[in-house]
Amino acid sequence: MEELRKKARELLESQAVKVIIGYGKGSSDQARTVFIRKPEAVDKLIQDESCVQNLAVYLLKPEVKALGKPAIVAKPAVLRTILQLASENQIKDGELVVLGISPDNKLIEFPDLKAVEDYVSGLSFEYSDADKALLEKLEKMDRAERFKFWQEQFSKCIKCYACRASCPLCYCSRCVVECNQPQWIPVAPHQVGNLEWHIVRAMHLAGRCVNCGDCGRACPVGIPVHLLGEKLAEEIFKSFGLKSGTKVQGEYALGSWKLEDKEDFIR
Amino acid sequence: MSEFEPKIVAFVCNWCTYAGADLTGTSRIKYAPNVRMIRLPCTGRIDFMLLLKAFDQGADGIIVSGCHPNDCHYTAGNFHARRRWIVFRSLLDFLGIDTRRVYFAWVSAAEGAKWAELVNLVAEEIQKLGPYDEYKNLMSRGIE
Amino acid sequence: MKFGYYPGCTLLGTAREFEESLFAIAKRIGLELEAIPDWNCCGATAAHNLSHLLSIALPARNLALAEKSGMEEILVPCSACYSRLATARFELLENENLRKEVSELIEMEYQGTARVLNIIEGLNKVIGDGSGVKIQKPFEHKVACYYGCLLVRPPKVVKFDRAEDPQSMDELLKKIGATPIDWAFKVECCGAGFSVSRTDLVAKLSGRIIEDATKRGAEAIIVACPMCHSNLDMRRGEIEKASGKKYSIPVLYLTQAIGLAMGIDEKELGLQRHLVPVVFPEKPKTGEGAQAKEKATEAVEE
Amino acid sequence: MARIGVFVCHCGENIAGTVDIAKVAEEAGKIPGVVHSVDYKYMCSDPGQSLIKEAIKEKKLTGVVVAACSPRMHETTFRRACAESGLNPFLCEMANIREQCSWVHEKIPETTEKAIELVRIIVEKVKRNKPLYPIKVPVTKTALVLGGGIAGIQASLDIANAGHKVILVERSPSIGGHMLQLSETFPTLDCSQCILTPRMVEVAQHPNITLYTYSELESLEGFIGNFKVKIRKKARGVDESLCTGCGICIQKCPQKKIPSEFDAGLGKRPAIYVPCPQAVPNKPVIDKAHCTYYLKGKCKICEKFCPRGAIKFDQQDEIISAEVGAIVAATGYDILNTDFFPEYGYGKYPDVITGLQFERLASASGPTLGAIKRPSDGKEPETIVFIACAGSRDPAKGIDYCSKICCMYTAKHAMLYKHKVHHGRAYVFYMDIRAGGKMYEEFVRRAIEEDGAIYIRGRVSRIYEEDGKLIVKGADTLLGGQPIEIKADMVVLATAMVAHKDAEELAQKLKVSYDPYHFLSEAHPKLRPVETNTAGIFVAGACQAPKDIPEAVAQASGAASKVCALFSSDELSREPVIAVVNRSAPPVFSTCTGCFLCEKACPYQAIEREEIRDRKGNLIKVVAKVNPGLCQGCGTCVSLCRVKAIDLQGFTNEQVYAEVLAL
Repeated sequence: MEELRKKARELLESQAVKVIIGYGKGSSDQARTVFIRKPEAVDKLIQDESCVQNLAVYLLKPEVKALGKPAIVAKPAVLRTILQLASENQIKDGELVVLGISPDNKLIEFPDLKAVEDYVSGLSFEYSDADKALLEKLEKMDRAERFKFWQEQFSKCIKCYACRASCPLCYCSRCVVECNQPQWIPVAPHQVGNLEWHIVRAMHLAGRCVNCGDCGRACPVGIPVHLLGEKLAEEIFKSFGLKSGTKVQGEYALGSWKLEDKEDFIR
Repeated sequence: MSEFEPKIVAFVCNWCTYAGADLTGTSRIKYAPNVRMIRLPCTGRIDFMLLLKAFDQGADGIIVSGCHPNDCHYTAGNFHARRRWIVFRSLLDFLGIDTRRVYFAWVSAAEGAKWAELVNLVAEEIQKLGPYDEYKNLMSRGIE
Repeated sequence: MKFGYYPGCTLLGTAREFEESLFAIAKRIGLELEAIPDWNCCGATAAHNLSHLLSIALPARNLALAEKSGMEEILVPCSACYSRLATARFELLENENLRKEVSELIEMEYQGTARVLNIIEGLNKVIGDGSGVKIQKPFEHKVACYYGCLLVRPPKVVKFDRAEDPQSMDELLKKIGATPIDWAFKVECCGAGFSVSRTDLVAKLSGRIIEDATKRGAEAIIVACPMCHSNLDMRRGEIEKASGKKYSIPVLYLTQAIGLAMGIDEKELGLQRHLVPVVFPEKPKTGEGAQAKEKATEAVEE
Repeated sequence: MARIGVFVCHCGENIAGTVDIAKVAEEAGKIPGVVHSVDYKYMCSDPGQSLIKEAIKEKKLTGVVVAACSPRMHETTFRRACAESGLNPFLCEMANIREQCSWVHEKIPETTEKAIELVRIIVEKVKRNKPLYPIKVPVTKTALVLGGGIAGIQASLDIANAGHKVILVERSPSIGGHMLQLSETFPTLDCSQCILTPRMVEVAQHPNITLYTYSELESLEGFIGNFKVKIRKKARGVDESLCTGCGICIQKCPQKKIPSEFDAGLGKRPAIYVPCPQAVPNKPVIDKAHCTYYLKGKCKICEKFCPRGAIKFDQQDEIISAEVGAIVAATGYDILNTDFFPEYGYGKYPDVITGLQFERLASASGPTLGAIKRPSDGKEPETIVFIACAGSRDPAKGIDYCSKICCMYTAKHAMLYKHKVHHGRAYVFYMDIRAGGKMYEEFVRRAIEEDGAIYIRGRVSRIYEEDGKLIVKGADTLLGGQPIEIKADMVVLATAMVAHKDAEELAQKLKVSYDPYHFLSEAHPKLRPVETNTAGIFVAGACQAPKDIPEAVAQASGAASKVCALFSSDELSREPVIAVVNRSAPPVFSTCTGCFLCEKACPYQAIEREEIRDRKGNLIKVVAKVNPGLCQGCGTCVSLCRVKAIDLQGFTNEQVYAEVLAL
């Protein structure tokens, strides 16, 4: 933590960056996001288990961009998000400083995004035990049970779009739900609309989602939406050998193909 | 319901399957009249949302069909589509949506007979599965 | 290293020395061989002329048994067995319907994880890089490497070496000190298909192989196939009768040649079982002590 | 508000026989937005079309739906009729109630119901159709021809003679290609060089042709009518503008033992050389891999003797940029790698040679001045064995195809040999004789019957040397599969024709597709044999598939006429069914987020990046832009775009969505 604060102070003092996006103490047991712009304020930065949010969500916000070049405190999931955003042309080398935080809370500095890529390639990413258990439980169910499970979950959805707001990869200037010519998705929290919203979100994130889990955490009614991303990431790795957020120039699973892609389901 | 007549929607590419279905016609091969075709230039153009919308409209079964691998008029549209379908099917299945009702097929411009067989097969299978009430009921349930 | 092992009938019969010499070198190079439990006939010679299904099902049962006992690589020294097992594996993996049909017949599933190695492939895996084998008496002879027809063909099935001009045995023999000759009969037919019905043809075809090897100065013919061996060795009398010439060139299994180079006793290698005595022509004494002495010892032992 | 007219066709009994036409027209009339709905016996007939044209005017229709046969049948007909009446043709669509309804179902109420629904679907689409206009693309009337063999020469001359500029790029130091290496040509036995060299000179002197030899295509950008190419002109070491081609340097070069490519390795050449005396241009190049100066840093004898001071050791590769409107790829072929058949001992036995080497032996300009002599000892061979299909038609080894020319040139070789060595024996092993072509079969018969070539139907299994002879072991499958052995003095392999080793790289540069053998693919195997699937790029000659001289020339002329047709107007007109990226008012400019995931997915590389800047020139955002010249309208990008910023004209999201909602 001291290491991080020291580095943050250096960066701000030397004017290398204008703002540090990091974690500060929150009112609950979860840390909140802080935007540190003055060297003397770096002591507000904390780094511990309470820091879970994917801070990369702020990188593309115009309000944050207006502050100037940022440095971002980046735990592994954030590193993957940064790589994914880079491969989607949203951030470029030199536009930000990445203050990596290793799984054991050590500060890692990266000269460039390639270095992030190299570091990420050595990490293993596992779903949480709870997620694994739930995924397994769902896969064991028969189809109708699964349908029932998700319908019960989605019936709680109030279309607040917190899942979208928390997602660093939901950066579309106009989300598809806001398209009304045609109106792809019914806007009211209607059963079909809710289902379609979650399908669309999952498909739009398929091959891009880095499984940070923030959408699930953000949901005020507790729908485990992040499981959809986890399921599809598994499918994409199994079928195409691709993993999002691991390369600066990553291959988009749905924007590429191989002759030998499976087609056992096609007549 | 005495005799259930399934509603089948087919999304097909212009160059292979649509032409193949035309050939079915010129060959006068008969098939079940339950199918409605939507013509698109290429399977690559078939947005997964269209399939959901078809279910919204009360479809009991869906056919998605285009050119065989390497036959695509646009060289690779069908390969992109194939990937999209792999992922989409996986998602639908995970959500418990009945993927037995979504048929994917390659039907070339020369396979008029295959098109008729496909439609008949789908009509027959969906007949067995019955109407897709599970999904239709969602439509009638508004805000709870 | 450990391989599954499929002996086949020949290695327990007419080609007993092939197995003996294989075992002799295996235990010295740290190669463990575990026979497939309850193995059966590979179906060579007869089955594929009678029933295609049977010709696949017989070897398939062996493959499935091997897979069941966790073997990933099966060493099949006999070329005919190797050909049958490799062909069955190839066809089963290519043809899903056949796989189903066969698995019903043999009441076992074959997934394709168990792979088949011929004798050269197998030995290459263990001693191919030259390590792991201690050369006591370099096999310093001009040799004609004779691959026969089944080891390298058909290329799309065996995917091993160059079908028309294989080199792998030559390379292996160089490692034990031998000098392989360049000759044109490496994969010519020895007449094995006629070994019972038309021995006159065998004499003619095998005779040409022996003639060319001799003419090009080979001191031994090295084989990897029991059928080739029996034709070139056992039929020597008929060959000589047909051509009117005498040939003293011995025919060795490559495992025997390696065994000799490792200094293993001839008896252990089964050399005494050959009809053509394993005698090499006396080399002009070059004054290189070791080589001359080695030749001398050999001469005495004969 | 939409004013749609629906026109239902009986097609005689074809539709009316199973569908209740009156009911379809009646129900169609009830669809909101439909202001006019009629039926007629034959809509495609003149009176039928007039019905539509009149209704457009009288009812002020904003859209037309013709419920009849397949749009693949008559869409053009009805769209033209609409256009004649002043309605934008893209506001007309067809409902396919014949091929996909009346012809495939029984006469039951469901069939009529289906027809009505099909009409409803299309009406809902047409309500959302927008007028579209063909896309105009300007054309640069210069052609780039890649490859200076006979195909490239022919294409260049044809285009140049039609009055257009041509840039001809040849990789080797001279144009002429493989044809220049040949001795005589079948089936007329006229001398190859005699007929080719005048064409080569014509190319060199043609005012419309710019020739770059010893040059290669470096890169290609752009699209039909508007390609930008870069050509790498490799350093010759000789200033072409100074060199007169006197050849003193060639005589003086001390390095003389380099196997000549032109003589297929049978002759030798110096390090500074022209491939052959007839070379065009007749300007030498320095082979840097063998030149003593480049290797050891001293020599420069050629420089000393050059009367014009044309030798330039420090010459650098030059990159030439050009704009062209069309490209003809005529890069030719290679012959199969010789280690393909070790059983024939090629490379091991000097007297086992390829067909191309035999051409050089038989050629009056070749290393033996046309005398048939064995490479090993220069003796005249008494017996030659020719092996047809050496590599070709051998699926086990990976060349499935027939090289097409070998049957003919093998007959020619046997004939030439017999003409020169009357007492010699020429054996030809063959699988089949494929002599389809004008005077071809007669030619082969002549080789057999008049010149006495001995044809043996069977394969050769092995060749080996014994007592100074090549023992050729084969089988005669016509005589009961008898094994056959011939003691030959020389063996000639009719080696398979294969694609150039860098054909794949070229195809990728040109963005044209290629087959598993790396031959460039034509757009349609029958109906579009000279086009590629990239508009504006054509193929000619053996780079597309093995072919002989007349075929290569015919295809080259075909490609040239396609190029001339393209150059016949100043602008190209294309169907406007293409994707577009939306643009909107500031501050959004476009809903495109600039993720460019569509960029790689596009099969045509049609997605470009556009920088949006404010008035001061500051970059606001980078968004996608579809190049209308490249886009073919598959719509893959549309399904991929999460923001729906890209849409496909003619099949827009709104249109397709409405179709589904009409179900």
